[in-house]
Amino acid sequence: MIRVQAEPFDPGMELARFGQGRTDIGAVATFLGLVRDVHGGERIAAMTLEHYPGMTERQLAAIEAEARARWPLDDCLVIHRYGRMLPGEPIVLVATASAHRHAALEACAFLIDWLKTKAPFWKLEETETGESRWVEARESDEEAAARW
Amino acid sequence: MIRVQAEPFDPGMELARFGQGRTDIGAVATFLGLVRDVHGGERIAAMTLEHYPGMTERQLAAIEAEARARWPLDDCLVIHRYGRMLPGEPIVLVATASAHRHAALEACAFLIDWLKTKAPFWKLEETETGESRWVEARESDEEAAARW
Amino acid sequence: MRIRYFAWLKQRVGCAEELLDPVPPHLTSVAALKAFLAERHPGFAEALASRGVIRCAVNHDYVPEDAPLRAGDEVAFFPPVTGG
Amino acid sequence: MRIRYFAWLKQRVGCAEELLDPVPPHLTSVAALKAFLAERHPGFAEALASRGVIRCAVNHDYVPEDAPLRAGDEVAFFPPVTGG
Repeated sequence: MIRVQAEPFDPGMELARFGQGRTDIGAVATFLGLVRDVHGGERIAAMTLEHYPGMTERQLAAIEAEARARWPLDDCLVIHRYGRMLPGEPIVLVATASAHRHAALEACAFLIDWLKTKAPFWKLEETETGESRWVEARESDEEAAARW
Repeated sequence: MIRVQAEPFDPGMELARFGQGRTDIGAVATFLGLVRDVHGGERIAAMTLEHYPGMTERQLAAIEAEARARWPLDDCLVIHRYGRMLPGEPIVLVATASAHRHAALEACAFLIDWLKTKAPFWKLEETETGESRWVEARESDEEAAARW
Repeated sequence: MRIRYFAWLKQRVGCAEELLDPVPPHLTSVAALKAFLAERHPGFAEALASRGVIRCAVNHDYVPEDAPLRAGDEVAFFPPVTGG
Repeated sequence: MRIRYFAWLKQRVGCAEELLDPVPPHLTSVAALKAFLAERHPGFAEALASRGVIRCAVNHDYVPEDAPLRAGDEVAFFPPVTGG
């Protein structure tokens, strides 16, 4: 399932709900991305995520479908926020469930790696001095996505 | 942190607590292992985990120390239960926090892989027909641990 | 044809979206549209030249340079993504 | 010296732990202790022969066959672990 939303979410509650009531799931892997208060040595006051409505959902759904085609997943959840958020707030949650641990772990790493290079989000950081700057894409993210 | 306990734990609450109040953590990865209701084609009614008190804590602490030495982790949690549990109940939770997502993801996979081959736990399955049988170790677990 | 810009490219171009109606008949590929927009917006030309690869999506899907275009398409240009 | 058995090995040997006091003087390595216990417990001998590698830990650490032993040691034998 894909959720793209401005509202904060509660990672603990999402994990508690995920796969709830099922007894055939052996493994759940999650990845949670949070706003950090420091980037490139500078204090960050806030972060705004711009996105491309419509394309975001389409790309995330395609990435989820790819993960389900590659690994035997019982369930799959991607929540990604947009808008303004503060340090410590959750940005993204990926959760995967499978009978087998490596399927869950690998699919989770795959989802976040692909999402990082394909989902149309852009981070705008506000430093504590009031400046705004767009976060630069990193080559290491491209390399991480390319290994899958 | 290492916790070895008979009592069930609440994965959602543990994730909510993990890294709570910190704003320097960019990434949290978790792995949750649950009791499955089927194994080797047979229905499982319950699972009992025997362990070696003392050695369990010592080995888990060593594995945690190894993970912290290999990856820049801000926090690390391993909860492992022993005793009797039912399908759907959590057995093990591994959580890792880092500024960087690959550190969190890899350390999490490493911890569960090493734990599977080094922590002295043994699973005794009860089938629905009332039989008990010890779960056999799998070579694939040794291979997974050896890749680190 | 609807053209959209995102993130710092939107600031460089100076607008979030524009409509081409009618679509100049030679704009039958992404490459042709890029050249057209580079003439219209100096900021777009600069971005193409100096900031590495500008990504392009047609109707919400990534496309290569030689992808064909039709009049009703929504074409988006943006910098490499930085979500997650 | 305290000897402990776990999981199905405990069932094969027929006890969870036993004390060797005094310790026979030739039991100065894990290999020697294994041979000694195999004579004492047919189930242990069988397990060593037929079920693949039996793991050994001395004072809560994994040790190889030639690890030295001392009188006060706690020595544990068990099948490959299956936790997680």
